[in-house]
Amino acid sequence: MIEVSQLRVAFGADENETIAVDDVSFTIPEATVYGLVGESGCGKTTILRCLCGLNRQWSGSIRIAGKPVGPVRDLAFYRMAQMVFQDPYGSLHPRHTVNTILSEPLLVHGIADIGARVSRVLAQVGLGESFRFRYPHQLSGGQRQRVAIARALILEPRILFLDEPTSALDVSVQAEVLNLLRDIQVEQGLTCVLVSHDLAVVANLCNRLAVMKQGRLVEELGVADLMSGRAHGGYTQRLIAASAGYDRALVSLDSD
Amino acid sequence: ATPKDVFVMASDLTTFITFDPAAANESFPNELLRQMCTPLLSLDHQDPSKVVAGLAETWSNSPDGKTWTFSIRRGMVFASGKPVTSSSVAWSMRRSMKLNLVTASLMRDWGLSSPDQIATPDDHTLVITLTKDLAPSITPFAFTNHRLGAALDADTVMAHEKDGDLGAGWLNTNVACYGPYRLNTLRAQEVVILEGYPKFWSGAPAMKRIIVRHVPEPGAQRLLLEKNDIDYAKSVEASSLAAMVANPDLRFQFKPRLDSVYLALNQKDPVLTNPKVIEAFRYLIDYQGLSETVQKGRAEIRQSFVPAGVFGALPKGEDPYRLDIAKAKALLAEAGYGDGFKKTILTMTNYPFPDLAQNLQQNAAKAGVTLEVRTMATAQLYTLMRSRDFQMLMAVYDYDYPDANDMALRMAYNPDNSDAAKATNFLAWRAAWAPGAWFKEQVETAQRERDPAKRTALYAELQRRHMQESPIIGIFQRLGAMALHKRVKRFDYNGAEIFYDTIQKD
Amino acid sequence: MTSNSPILTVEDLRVGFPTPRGTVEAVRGISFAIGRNKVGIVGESGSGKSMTGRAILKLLPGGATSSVKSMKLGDTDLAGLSESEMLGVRGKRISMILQDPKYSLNPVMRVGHQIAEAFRVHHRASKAEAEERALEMLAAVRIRDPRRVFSLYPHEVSGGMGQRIMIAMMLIPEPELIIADEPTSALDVTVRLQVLAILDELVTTRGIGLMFISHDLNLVSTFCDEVLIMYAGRIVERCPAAELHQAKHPYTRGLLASLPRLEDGHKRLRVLERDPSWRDEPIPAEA
Amino acid sequence: MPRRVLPILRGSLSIALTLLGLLALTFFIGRVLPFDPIAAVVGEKADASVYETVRARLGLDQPLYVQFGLFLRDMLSGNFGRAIFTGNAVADDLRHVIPATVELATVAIIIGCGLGIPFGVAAAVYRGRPIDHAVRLLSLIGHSVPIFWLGLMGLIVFYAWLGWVGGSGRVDIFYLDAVPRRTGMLLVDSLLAGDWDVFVSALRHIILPALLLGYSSMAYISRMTRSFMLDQLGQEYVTTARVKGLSRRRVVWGHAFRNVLVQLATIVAISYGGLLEGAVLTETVFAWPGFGQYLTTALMIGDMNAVLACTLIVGLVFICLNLITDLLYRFLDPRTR
Amino acid sequence: MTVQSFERDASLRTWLLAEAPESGFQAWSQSFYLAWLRLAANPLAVIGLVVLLALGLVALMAPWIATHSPFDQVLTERLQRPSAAHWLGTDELGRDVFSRIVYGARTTLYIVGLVAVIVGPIGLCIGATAGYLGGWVEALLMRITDIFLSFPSLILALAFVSALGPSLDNAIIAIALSSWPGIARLARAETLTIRSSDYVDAVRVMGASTPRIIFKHVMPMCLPSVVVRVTLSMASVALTAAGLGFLGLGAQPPTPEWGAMLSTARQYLLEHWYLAAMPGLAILTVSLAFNLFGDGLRDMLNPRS
Ligand SMILES: Nc1ncnc2c1ncn2[C@@H]1O[C@H](COP(=O)(O)OP(=O)(O)OP(=O)(O)O)[C@@H](O)[C@H]1O
Ligand SMILES: Nc1ncnc2c1ncn2[C@@H]1O[C@H](COP(=O)(O)OP(=O)(O)OP(=O)(O)O)[C@@H](O)[C@H]1O
Ligand SMILES: [Mg+2]
Ligand SMILES: [Mg+2]
Repeated sequence: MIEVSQLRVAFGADENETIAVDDVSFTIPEATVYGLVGESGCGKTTILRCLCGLNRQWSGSIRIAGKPVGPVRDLAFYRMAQMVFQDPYGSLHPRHTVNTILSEPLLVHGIADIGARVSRVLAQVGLGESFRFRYPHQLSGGQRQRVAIARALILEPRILFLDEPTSALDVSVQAEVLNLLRDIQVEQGLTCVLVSHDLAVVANLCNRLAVMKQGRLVEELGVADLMSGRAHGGYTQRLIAASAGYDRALVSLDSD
Repeated sequence: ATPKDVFVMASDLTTFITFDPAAANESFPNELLRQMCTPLLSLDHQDPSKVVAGLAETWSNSPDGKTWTFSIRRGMVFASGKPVTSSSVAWSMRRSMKLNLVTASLMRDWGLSSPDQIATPDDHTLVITLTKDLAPSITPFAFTNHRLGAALDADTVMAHEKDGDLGAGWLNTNVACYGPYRLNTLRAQEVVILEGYPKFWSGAPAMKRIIVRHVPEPGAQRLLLEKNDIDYAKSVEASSLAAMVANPDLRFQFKPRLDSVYLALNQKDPVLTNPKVIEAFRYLIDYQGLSETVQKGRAEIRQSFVPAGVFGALPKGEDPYRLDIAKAKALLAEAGYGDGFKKTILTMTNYPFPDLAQNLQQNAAKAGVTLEVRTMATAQLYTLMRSRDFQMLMAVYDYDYPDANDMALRMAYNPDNSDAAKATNFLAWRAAWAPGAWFKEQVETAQRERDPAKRTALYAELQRRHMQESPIIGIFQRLGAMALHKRVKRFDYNGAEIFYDTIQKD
Repeated sequence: MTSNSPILTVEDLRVGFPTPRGTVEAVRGISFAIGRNKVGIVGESGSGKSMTGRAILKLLPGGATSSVKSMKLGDTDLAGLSESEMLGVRGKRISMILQDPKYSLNPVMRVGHQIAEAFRVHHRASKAEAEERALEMLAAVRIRDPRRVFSLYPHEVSGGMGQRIMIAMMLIPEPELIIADEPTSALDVTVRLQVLAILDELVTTRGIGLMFISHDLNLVSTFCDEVLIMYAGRIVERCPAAELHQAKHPYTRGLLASLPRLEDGHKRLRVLERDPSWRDEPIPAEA
Repeated sequence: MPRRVLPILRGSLSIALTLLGLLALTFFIGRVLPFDPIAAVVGEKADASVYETVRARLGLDQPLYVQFGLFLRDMLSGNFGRAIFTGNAVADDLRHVIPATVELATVAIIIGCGLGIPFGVAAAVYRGRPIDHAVRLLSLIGHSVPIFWLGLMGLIVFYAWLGWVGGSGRVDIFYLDAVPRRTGMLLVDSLLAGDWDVFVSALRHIILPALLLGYSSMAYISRMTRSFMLDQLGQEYVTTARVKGLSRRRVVWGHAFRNVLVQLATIVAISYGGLLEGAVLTETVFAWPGFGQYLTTALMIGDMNAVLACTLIVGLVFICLNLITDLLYRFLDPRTR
Repeated sequence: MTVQSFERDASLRTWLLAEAPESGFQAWSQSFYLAWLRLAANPLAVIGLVVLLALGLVALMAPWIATHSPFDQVLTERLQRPSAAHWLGTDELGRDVFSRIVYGARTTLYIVGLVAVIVGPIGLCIGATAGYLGGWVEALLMRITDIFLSFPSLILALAFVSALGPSLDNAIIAIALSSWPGIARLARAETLTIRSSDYVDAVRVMGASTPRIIFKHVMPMCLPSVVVRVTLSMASVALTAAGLGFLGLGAQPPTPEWGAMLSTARQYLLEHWYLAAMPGLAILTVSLAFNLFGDGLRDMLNPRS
């Protein structure tokens, strides 16, 4: 469904050029969830933004649904692929009601039958009609993220890009959202790319994952390997260890 | 308080275009220039209709009144040390002709347009031949104008010549004349200082210095005057007049001025050419009311065009029109405008024009005529006048010399009314009014007439008919009010000119 | 070490925010004590953790109202102290580490000066002396080249280093108690552990009390000695950290259950069902 | 090397473009003005022939683009031409009016900052308290009062009644030209000459207009300071500073205020720039021979040489202030170094 | 007051404060109501609002409030001090000053309102477009803004008025033309922060066109601060209008306009101070009211702590 090869992204020019993504290639089969993990600033979000057309400065090749895509995408592309952002507080327009937010994609794509579709998608993400005319600030974080997911789903896409969809949420809410994503993905056979720095979250949703470090893809492994801790790279091992919690004995103090 | 031998005044010095006698045309710079450039002849300090000696000690004319001979006073020297001679005057006149600026236009009015008309048989004799046939009582006024009849120090001026400008650039901010004062400092927007010339022929001026401070705001001028930080405030607000007159520290001098406040109806406008409409407007002005309120102490009614105190003026009180709305209405109805019409009236932003125009507007409204008032800066108004691009306008005209001939030429004379003629110096042309053969004949006859009594009669007839027919409606003659500190004992003003050389002060 | 005599005892602390929809009670009558150990406070977002920490220092945001029956720091009752008296408590006796070093350091001041300033407010010391102490402190938080780091500006240091600087700044006046409000949640997983280790070491060796606010149950259970669980402005349960996984309160259990685990794979997560009675049920007695 | 040169080049190009645009706009404005410079020169009485003579002399008979071209050429060679309404070279006029305005503006901005900054800070720190409202009211009045009205009232009270200050103008008339002209700013020149009397006289004259202008810039500065300070006081590092046990004064001035300096510099530069453009009405009321009056008069009679030169100056001032604030940014904010 | 009406009030309040609004209208009213509550907590802002409302009312009801016609001249009764017959005295043509001030409210509000209506959209469009598009479009638009900004606003307005001919409408256009740059800069600064926000990215991912993003998503976010800025600059608009009137380029006589009245009264200042004081006070009050209200709006729209 998605094929990326030799993707390279650089920001800035001349001496302060930073290479955010360097020679990254991977393939994602249809109806699977692919995870991207790594530390802050390693380029996860950048890859996602390239995939969905928000970032237009890249080189390499991207094929989606079998067709190569360039930096600028057409409307049809956006009907096929949608994105959910990391911060539900920032990704909803603060002055639009839920209804307006959800109608907007339909208006853009000239799809009729707005009222019914909005109701349907609200039900789908587990929000009742009572939320329809609220402003984002009247919603909790989890509810906001549901609205964001609903906005992505209302165009009935086949691909969903998820940028840390739960990292701004409490554990209890995170569970709800993860379950919801899981259900929808299975139900609609969506292809998803999930970016997260929480290995447990990745393990919960993904079929395969890639570990990134400083713009490079250092390891690609299946979820079973992750669960059983069968990672090859030392870096991946360290990530796995760190996610287990604090252990004084494991930490070396001297660095920096 | 100001020193005893220094005279300090406040005025608006924002624009100060030039001190060049060939080009100077603004009123205040001209007033200053007059103190530094004594003309051939001078107006009497008290009575503007009397001509007395200036650079010329004596003068005489040929029997036909066209050739004038002046004998120039001896012993006068310029600041450079060079003597003042007849050729200094001649040079300065020829220079003006060559530059063809305002003064050249003025000279043409007198029939003086060619250098050959000026001759200098010797250093102290100047002979000028005019082409116009004028009564000998009028002509001397030409030489009382300091721009026309002054002497320039040719060598000094030519030493500063640049690109063939005959020293015009230098003379913008310098003076090279002979007079009771000399220019010490000139800084536009700040100060002008004149230095007394002790060896002036009629004696050293009592004031060693004249300092003019730039104070654009009349209110501020008044405050300075009341504190005696100045001796003379150039701008007096109408509203302050009463209170200032009542102030025992201040002293006022009033003199009728040489001007006319008028309403002009453009004769290119078909409605306004109707004689009944013109007459109706004469009845729509509240002469009485305005002169007693808005213009109190600042102007007197004068519906004829020659100001009071000038040769040829009608006696005081011969002002036939007064506000009569019913009559105006009737006239409009007769003219076929019973339902009224709509016109725009232009006027200046400064006192008292907005008030006068608004008053007219109200009266006109009562007679069914809608007037839209447009106030604008004076420069803008001139531009529109020049292009005759207006319907009605209300303004004031300053005359040049105190003889009815000047007024008659401006107000009742327009030999060529075509657009191409561009006779912008005739008010009749500006109003697009072609007065007709009778007026032309009358003006030209009066100009030639040597018998004063007959001349007076001719002008009286001219003015009376003008008041009936002309679309230029006379309203007021302004009063000059000089606000002085009481320490100023003498400050001569004859209505036409102000004289600094005789200022006396405690 | 007199680890069981509490440094701070708080009794019936309340914090409220008046709003058009009535007063929002952020903290509703909580009582606890902190000794010379690491006390973790966990709870979901908005449960009042930060407000508790700030109320102790009397640094509540404008508009907040608070009341407390007693708040004893040693012999002093903080409840009765005026603003100027609090100046002697803040930093000197209690200090606080904030979440994000990127925002909590003054961007236009060199970090060394910020540390030295913290020392000089509470100790009569010359500038040079204070700087000397600051350098020592930087070394104590395991910064390798203290002299160089001393003269850096906050934007020139990494997140992990920034948080160590923050720790140095807060420890330099030698307080008795440190409140750490999510001190590591802005940091990367691997860096996070290093910072925690430094904090752990300094607190333990100097015998300082630590109030550790976090929403990461995993972390708190492994890092702290004791855990308080907050829900809707109240403490619903308290237990030794090691026993957190045997917690009794359904809220705590729910939180634990909803945590995804690496080894569980695609298992459906349990979702916490909130019981309205938790808001007002009696608070368990001091442990 | 070219990498470093490129941004500088781009910067200068944009400055040049701004200036060119500025000049073109002024030129256009000058052309559409109904004020006729010829009318101003020849007056009401001149006949048509004189009018045409002057028109040709001023070069107004040439096509517009030629006039603009000539003008640009002159500007680039530093020749601003002659001002019609003063008869002087524009450059000479500017040498007189600019120092006068700079002097007034500088004293005014010092007053404006001296009052505005502490007031703004106090209003932010005590937000919603009486002092906040008082400052707000005071500064809003400064923002709303017609300045010529306030000016005349000031003259009546402090000059006419109380006699505390000098009247119109820059100095008592008898001190005019009493000290040699070095900078053109009387306060400075009199100090340089060591002439105390002139200094006092100049001070007495400048104080009222400067207070007036200072008051209105105080209004702006204090309001902006308040808003910047509120932003900063809500920042986490302020909490950190308070946690350290710093007194309110140290927190406010030592920490928060240092962070608003950068923004404040911009604001102060903007208001200073505004003052340098000249306050026409104040200058009129106080007979201050400054830039604003000069420019306005020039505009009113359509004196294009003067207007264009003034515009260029204003543009340059604007650009310079931009540059200076940029430099200040670099100096005050380590993040931009 | 009956119990019923009290209950109705109470239910309206509940409706306005309900957690789950049932319609777009209710949601909109709610946000409005909450904003109003925040504004109401600021007494000065409320005073400003009340004054502005009162002013609007005065303008609307001018014929009923005025005691005389604002145009009737009675030359014999000129320059009278305030009295029972003429509450605020009479002017230089014997017109009733009180009535002229009352009618002047119409002119002043007209000027101020129209300027706001012109300036806001122009500034907003230019600023938001420049900010959102960036690149050479931004460079060009911001250069133009700079050029206009570096012109003294009174002079720019003066030039425009004289070009278009002196009339009230032209004065308004001129003032508007000279005051949009400030708004544009503000809108651009605001847009720069909005441009990179997630919700703008979100609409881009929907495939929304650039104009749609600018108009529907970016502009509404800039609107509050632009509104505040416009409200605040209303005071200076009234003063610039007065300045133009002062130069004879504003409202033409005999239209009652405060600025023009003030400038005429200027020459009577020393003798008849109340003549200048009245319109001066009126201008002061209005601009103060605008400023207080604008200040309140600013605080209301970005609640900082
Ligand atoms: N618009 C941009 N301009 C310049 N540099 C950028 C830009 N966006 C991202 N970067 C840089 O690219 C690198 C990768 O950023 P990216 O946002 O993809 O990281 P990430 O893996 O998503 O990190 P995080 O977990 O913090 O979200 C970082 O070093 C970042 O500084
Ligand atoms: N300035 C404020 N005005 C009104 N209510 C506030 C304000 N600040 C905090 N609150 C409320 O106080 C409650 C407690 O907030 P607090 O910051 O203590 O939560 P927390 O437990 O620290 O959450 P988090 O984990 O998200 O930091 C919340 O419900 C919040 O809505
Ligand atoms: Mg990211
Ligand atoms: Mg918190």
